[in-house]
Amino acid sequence: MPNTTQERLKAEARGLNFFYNGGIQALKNINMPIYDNRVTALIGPSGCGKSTYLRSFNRMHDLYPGNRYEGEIRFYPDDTNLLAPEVDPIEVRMRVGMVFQKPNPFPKSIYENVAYGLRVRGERNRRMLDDKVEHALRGAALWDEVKDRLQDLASNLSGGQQQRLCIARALATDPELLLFDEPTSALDPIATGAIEELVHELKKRVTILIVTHNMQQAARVSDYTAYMFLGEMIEFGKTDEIFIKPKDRRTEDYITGRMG
Amino acid sequence: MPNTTQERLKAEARGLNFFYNGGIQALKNINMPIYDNRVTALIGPSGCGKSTYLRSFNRMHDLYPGNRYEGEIRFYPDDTNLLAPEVDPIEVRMRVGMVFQKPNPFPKSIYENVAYGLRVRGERNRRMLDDKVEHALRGAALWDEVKDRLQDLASNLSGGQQQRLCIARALATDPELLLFDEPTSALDPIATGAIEELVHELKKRVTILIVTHNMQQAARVSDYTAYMFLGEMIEFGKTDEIFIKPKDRRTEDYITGRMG
Amino acid sequence: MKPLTTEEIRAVIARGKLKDTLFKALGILCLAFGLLVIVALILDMAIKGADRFTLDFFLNFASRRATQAGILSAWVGSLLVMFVTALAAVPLGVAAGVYLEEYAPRNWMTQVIEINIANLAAVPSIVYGLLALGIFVYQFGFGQSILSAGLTLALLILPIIIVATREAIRAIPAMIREGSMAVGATRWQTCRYHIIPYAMPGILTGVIIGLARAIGETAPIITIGALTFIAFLPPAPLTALPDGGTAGLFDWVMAPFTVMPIQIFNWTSRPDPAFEINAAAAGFVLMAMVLAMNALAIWLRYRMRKNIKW
Amino acid sequence: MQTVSSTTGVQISNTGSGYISARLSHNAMRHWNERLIETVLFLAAALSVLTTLGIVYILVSESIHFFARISIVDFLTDTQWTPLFDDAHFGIMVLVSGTLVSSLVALLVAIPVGTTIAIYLSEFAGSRVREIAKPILELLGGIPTIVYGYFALLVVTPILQWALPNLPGFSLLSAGFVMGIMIVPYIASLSEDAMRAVPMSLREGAYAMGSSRLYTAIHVVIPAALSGLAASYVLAVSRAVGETMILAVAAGMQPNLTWNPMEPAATITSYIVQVALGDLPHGSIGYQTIFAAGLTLLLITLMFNIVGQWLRAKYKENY
Amino acid sequence: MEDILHHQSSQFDEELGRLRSDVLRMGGLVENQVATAIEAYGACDPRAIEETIARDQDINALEKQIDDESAQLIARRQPTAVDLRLVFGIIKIVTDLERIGDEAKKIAKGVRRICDAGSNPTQFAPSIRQLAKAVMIMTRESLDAFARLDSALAQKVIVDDDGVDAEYKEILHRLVTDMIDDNTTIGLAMDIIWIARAVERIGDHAKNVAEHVIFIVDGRDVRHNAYQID
Amino acid sequence: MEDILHHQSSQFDEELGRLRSDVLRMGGLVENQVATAIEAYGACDPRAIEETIARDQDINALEKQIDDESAQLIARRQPTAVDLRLVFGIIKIVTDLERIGDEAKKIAKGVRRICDAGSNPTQFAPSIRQLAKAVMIMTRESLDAFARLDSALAQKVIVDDDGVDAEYKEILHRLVTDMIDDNTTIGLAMDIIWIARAVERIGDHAKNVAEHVIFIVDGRDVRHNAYQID
Amino acid sequence: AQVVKVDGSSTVYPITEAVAEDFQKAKKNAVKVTVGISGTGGGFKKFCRGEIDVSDASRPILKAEMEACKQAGIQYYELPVAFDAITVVVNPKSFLKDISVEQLKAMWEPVAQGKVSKWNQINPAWPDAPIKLFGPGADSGTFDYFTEAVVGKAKSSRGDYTASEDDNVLVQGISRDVNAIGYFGYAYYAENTGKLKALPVIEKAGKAGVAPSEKTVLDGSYQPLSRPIFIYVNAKSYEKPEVKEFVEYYMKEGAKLSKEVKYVPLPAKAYTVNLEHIAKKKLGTVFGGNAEVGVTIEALQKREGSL
Ligand SMILES: Nc1ncnc2c1ncn2[C@@H]1O[C@H](COP(=O)(O)OP(=O)(O)OP(=O)(O)O)[C@@H](O)[C@H]1O
Ligand SMILES: Nc1ncnc2c1ncn2[C@@H]1O[C@H](COP(=O)(O)OP(=O)(O)OP(=O)(O)O)[C@@H](O)[C@H]1O
Ligand SMILES: [Mg+2]
Ligand SMILES: [Mg+2]
Ligand SMILES: O=P([O-])([O-])[O-]
Repeated sequence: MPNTTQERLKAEARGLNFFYNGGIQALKNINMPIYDNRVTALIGPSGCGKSTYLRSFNRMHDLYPGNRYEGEIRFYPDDTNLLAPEVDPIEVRMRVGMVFQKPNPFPKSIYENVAYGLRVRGERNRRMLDDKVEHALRGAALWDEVKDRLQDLASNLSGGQQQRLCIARALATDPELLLFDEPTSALDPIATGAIEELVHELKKRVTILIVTHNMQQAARVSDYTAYMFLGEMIEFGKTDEIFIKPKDRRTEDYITGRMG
Repeated sequence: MPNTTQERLKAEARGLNFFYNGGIQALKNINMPIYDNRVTALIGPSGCGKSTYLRSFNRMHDLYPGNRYEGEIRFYPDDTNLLAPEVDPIEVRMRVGMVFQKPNPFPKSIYENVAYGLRVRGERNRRMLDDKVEHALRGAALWDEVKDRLQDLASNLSGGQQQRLCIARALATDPELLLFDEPTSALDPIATGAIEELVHELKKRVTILIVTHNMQQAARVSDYTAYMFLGEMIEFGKTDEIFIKPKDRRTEDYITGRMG
Repeated sequence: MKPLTTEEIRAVIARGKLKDTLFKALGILCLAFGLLVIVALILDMAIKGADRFTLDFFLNFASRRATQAGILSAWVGSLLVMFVTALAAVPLGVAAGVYLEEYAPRNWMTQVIEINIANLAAVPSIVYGLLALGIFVYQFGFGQSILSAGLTLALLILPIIIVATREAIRAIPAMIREGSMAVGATRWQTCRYHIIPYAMPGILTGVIIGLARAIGETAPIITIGALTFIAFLPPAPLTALPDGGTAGLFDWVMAPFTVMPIQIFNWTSRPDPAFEINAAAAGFVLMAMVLAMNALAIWLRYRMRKNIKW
Repeated sequence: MQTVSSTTGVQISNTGSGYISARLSHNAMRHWNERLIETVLFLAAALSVLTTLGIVYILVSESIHFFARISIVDFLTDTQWTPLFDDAHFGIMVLVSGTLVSSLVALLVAIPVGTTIAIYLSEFAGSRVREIAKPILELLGGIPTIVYGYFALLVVTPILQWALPNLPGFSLLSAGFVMGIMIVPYIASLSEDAMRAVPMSLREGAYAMGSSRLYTAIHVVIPAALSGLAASYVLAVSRAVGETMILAVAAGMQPNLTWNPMEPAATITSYIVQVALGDLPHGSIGYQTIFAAGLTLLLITLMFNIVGQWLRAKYKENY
Repeated sequence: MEDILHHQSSQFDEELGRLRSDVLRMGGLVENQVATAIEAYGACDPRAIEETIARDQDINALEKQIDDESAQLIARRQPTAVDLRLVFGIIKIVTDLERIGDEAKKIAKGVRRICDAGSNPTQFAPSIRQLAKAVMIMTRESLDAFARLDSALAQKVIVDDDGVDAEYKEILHRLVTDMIDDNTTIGLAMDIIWIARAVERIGDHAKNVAEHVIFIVDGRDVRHNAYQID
Repeated sequence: MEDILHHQSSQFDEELGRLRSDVLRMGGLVENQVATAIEAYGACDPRAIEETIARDQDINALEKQIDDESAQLIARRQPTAVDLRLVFGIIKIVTDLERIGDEAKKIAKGVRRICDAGSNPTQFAPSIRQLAKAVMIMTRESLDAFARLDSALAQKVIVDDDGVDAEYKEILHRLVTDMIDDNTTIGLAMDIIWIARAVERIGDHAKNVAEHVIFIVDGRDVRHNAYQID
Repeated sequence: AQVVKVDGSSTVYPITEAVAEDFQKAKKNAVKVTVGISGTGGGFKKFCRGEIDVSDASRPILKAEMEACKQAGIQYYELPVAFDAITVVVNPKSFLKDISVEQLKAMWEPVAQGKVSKWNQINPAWPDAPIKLFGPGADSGTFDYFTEAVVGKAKSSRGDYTASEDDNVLVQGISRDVNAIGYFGYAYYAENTGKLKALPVIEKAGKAGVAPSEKTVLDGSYQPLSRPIFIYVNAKSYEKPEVKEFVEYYMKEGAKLSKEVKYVPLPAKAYTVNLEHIAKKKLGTVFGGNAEVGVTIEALQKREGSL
């Protein structure tokens, strides 16, 4: 079990506020550490701001006009503020990978899906690409299943395989932080089990922040859990404690299903 | 707890085989009772034929050409065979309601959604419609939330409300058997809880057959559970027993997550 | 409130089925009517023009003698003009569509542009001719050339291609876009690797409809100076010219020209009824050209669609 | 290693250092590229606006001369349109009425027929029929309009005259009717696309309630596809309003202020094409009328489009 | 804390409620059993003796039923946090309650032996009734603490047990001394000792119940923290 | 049955495995503790006595740890069927193991008192060592049954307990008789009686463990079915 | 390359096309000729901008166009090339045998609009049937000439008739309606004699009706509806040998070819006079910017031109 006193910080939200285009404040003064090589789960009722928070880490909100950040997300070891206007969002995204709710492979070959991030970075060397693609697919525990059909269309894979492919795609560029937004909500229990297992493996190499609607999933895969409600961070703590003995009454109400 | 010896049959599959257009046999010699005023859950890995089986009960497969049934689904108390060619599928559908995975309200007002089935049946009397709509909405535990905006578009409701609306729509025509195909997989935990609660309420009035990917949900809401695998019915039994002490090794493997 | 009896239900079902059947008959009737018209029109042209379907018809220039008149300069001109049109309209339309969907801020300006584009689709084509006369022919000095005509028609079908492109882009799930951006791609990389390729089938539909429209247009081209009698072809690239020089790679774009619909239009308005045969034959050829273009694009579209699903 | 003040005893990760500077060097170039491309794309989009501006400029600059001589009130209220005659009148309503009536006739043909075909193809026909019938039907949109003109004149008018003995040889009715046939594929094809795009789940929901095919189509599929249908209708209206040759050939070109489709009449477009290609000296008042007429048409279609946009926004369904 | 258990999902509530009330019912039976055992001890009432012994069956059956329900609840409801602690605590509490029942039965059997031998237990060690009273109070209070999820009351039970233990030691000492003094009563004394011992064990189990209540309410595992008796 | 516990989700496996091995570790400690207690009984070995007493701490700590892990596992993994029965069984087994530890400690303390009084426990009741041997075997076998999820072995343990109970009764009878015969040794005899009683209780707890193993393996709840001892 | 560019009237087009076709053949394609149709107005517009060498015109150049040419410094020769006999036609089944200019006027004059709608309003002896009028669009030279000749004032016509730029449409209309009457160029009648009946036109009361034909036009008896049609040649272009040759060829073959395409050729002499005028640099139009009717070719060719 991880021990807080030994944890290293990978990132930290400080006084983070976020406003959507219309002026709706979706995040309210969030302060939260993300520990290195740990899985941190975000739980909370629908609409509480989990996705909004997660997507702040790779500046996904910059894609749509009119959104506004306040506060900081400090990123270590270099201690930059991911949200600083002078920091290029594209650079942020190169350091922070993301896996989405529904597997979203590109309608291209398996190989091209994984190689995409590298190509975007201007990599053209075929040998290098081959190596990295294999490495990423192995990392996503998919290599054995697809090594003989790398040129097949990614959409012919099963849902669970597609989601692992998306993970491989994100892994291929060596992100330091990996964001998962409800990565298994579109999958059946067997595929879900495989992804959870993979998350457990991945944390040896990368820091993970995962949003899930499935409390049991949060309990299963994470080391730390944060409970959000109405845009606020209500409780952050070790998963072991949150699920047996949460400190905040609202957290308890939520995880026991008493909140409606 | 229900007691098998006292149960009345509502329906019964006998030697049911089903072939999809291409000739794929999706159901293999299914024999299974459906007890009156009970909730029966269908579980099994993705692609095992749960939906196919469920959709046989309201002849949904007749919508697509080339599908073929063999065997019978006897329906009580009148002891007709739902699959008999001379039985009109529309008539079957009028007796057997269905609620789908994703809430699919019609692009009409809340009122018109619920009244739909009645209008299909030629009901024109406004008073009668009003009564039945209210009754169905109450039955679906939605009345209080929508009674002041019956003319609003159904698509403005939240996901959970939409799903309850779909249940109300099905209830309005007093079906004898209600089919649910993964009715909560698109919903957040709070909405899911509400639907499960509703299913529990509904079984006082109607027989329910529910497909779910969520084993815990099956355990929670059902009186009987059937485990399907590769088109076959592997085990059917009381839910209490299936989840603590299944008889078949394959069932046990599946519900404990040992099958991959 | 008691449930309907089985008999009542059966009566309701029977009524519904009767209406289904009646509607089905009506639907078949309407469809048959549409198909009948198109088949009749095409057959009519084919039969009327049957006498002219000789090689000469395709290799002869226009003539005052109906039997000797051919469509050489017309079909070559149509093809070349379409080439220029496609070359101009497709990149421009796609670029505009991409800009509006992927780059432009969502505000009243976009709304205005949207209405503006829809409106352009309804501007009578002759008005485009008037516009092009002022701009391409005189302002830019392109003269009465294939280039001017191609660009004019490009402007004419631009709204169609833009609308088709935008609709096609809109059908691409946001998650594909976000998936690409999330690995650090720039907007343009996202467009180039994903948005444009995946929108291609829809864009092709727009191109099909647009070019089919453009290839049949008469009025705007006449306005900018397409000819009716022209007994020579534009200089093929790198061939010898009568005056001893060699034609440049792109000399043909500045050449005078005529197109199929002008030829047809002219023939239909000639006093001598013999030309009606020519007109019918040319109309049939034009249909064949549209169909060939369609078929190509339909095939391309089909092939591309197969590979794209989400 | 650096200690962060906010959380005591917490240390920061030291993996992955050195990424930054290498990556930053790419930034400047990337920015330049992106800017450049965005500008190019913007220019392409701006082209449509420029085109409109050009059209408006051309129309307005000539119309100004026109309206300098003809009062706008006369233009709108006069009931005769004889700008090229000795006794010149400039009542645009004459052309507007022809335009509206012919478009209306076309839509009255195209919308029911097109929508019926769309419903039939999408909800009743098998996939084989659909796949074959649709592209053939789409050919209707690719036939040169001059061919349609003669079709109206030589085939449709006599047939209509057989049913309506009073029908003159040239009429808005037969021109509009053929125009309707021409735009059937616009409606049938686009509406069918829109109906196909209605998720199967909605349809299954309706069938599961025991409804018949037609009932499902009318009460569920059409409302769900309404925005697509509206778009196809708007496009069809535009096409009808802007259509020229069919009317020039078959509608009689008679400047006749009438709302009766059984009469011959001129429309804005047929007038414009006639004058533009005629023997009239350029720069004369007669010639300038086509710009005033064109401007009027532009405003009419603008109105249609704004209404269409509004309707679409209003009926936007999210299923 | 009570209202925390009002669930959005009323069916879950119902099941949890059923479980809790079964536990309380079991507690009631056990309490009653202890009471009749003590009554028997005081009066040599054969009816009370037999009732005490017979009741053990019901308690055992309830133990099995509650365990079964708990397992069902875990399988069906995936309880977390307070619900999980509640179910977990109940699983433990039930064991202790059953054990209390066993001890009560032991008391009754001891009393029967004494009475059958023609003696009256009270005369030997009136102080045992004192002890039994204290233990009964502990039992009642531990169950109250569970019923009300009252961790303060549970705490009190835990503290009280120390007193019971001390008193028990004294009684035991006296009984052994008595035995040494008068070895004709050894058989009888042994029975009394077993009874005293059983009473003491009931106190221990009540304390265990209280500890589980504290876990349920506060999430603290306070077992083995205080010094232990042996 | 072993391979049934090989999970697709290897992390779940790991956690289940950890839980089981913790239980086995606790079982090992307990077994060992019983052994040293018996050893102490035989030899008045102060080291064995102290070790037995001291080890109880570890066992208590393990009990808490395993309970905590079980709760975590329920919260995290929603075990069902065999997994649920396993966790459920473990929760129950742990209580029994802890109680065995307590009894061993009681034995050690009794031995210490006897030895401190200058006597050697064995001389009084050599048969207790017999009994202790039998109980030790039961303990070991119940743990083996758990380790191998072997319900046949567990069944054997349950049957064995009847023999232990019978023997205990005999021993007890003899000791009481002895006491009556010689009331100078009453203090010592009482200690021996407590020891015998503790040994018997260990057998009972081993039997409980076996019953839980049967529940885990077969899903049958066999408690309170056989006749009960008191 | 050597290209002669011609554009303008659709009425003149068939003749120019025939000339161009034969000229190119005669020159073995050494000289290229292009002919467009953008209407007389459109043709003059291009002509006066100097974009084309020759403009086909179905009416004389008008004031505004003269002005435009002057501004651009374009000087030109006006060369009549053929006659178009505007033909009044009715349905072959029509009761009409001939028609007088008076009667035509009564039918077509502006005051008739909305009032004269029955044949018997023109002549009580005629049937009580509706008159169906067909004619070219008001933007055409034919229309101008007809109104001038019949009503007495150019562009003075009733508006409620069926107009078409495409004379074949008029042919169709008239051929299918017994009550129809209309007018258009002779060629369309000549090619459709089966479907139409050309009415002899009575110029003045008392005169006999004259049917349109090459003879009646040439001898000047088909009055007042025969009109000359022209080409205008840019004087500067004429200095280019290919244009010169083309024009000369036009004048040489004009008579034969206009006849071939069913127009009425000018008297043979007129073509040589045209060439003489050019040789004498007789620039400009002889109409002074106004349309006229009933002028003979001889008279025209005697006039002085003006620019
Ligand atoms: N694009 C947007 N514009 C305006 N408001 C938005 C937008 N997206 C989300 N919101 C609002 O911001 C709040 C937080 O939304 P967010 O998607 O982060 O919730 P979430 O916790 O991820 O919910 P879910 O579990 O349903 O995914 C909600 O109130 C939502 O309505
Ligand atoms: N329309 C179809 N045509 C052919 N085969 C089909 C069709 N629909 C389903 N199948 C096949 O039939 C089998 C059963 O499918 P079904 O949808 O009933 O599975 P399911 O148990 O409901 O799975 P899931 O949990 O993923 O919904 C699968 O192998 C599937 O591939
Ligand atoms: Mg979200
Ligand atoms: Mg399914
Ligand atoms: O109940 P005990 O066996 O621990 O005395």
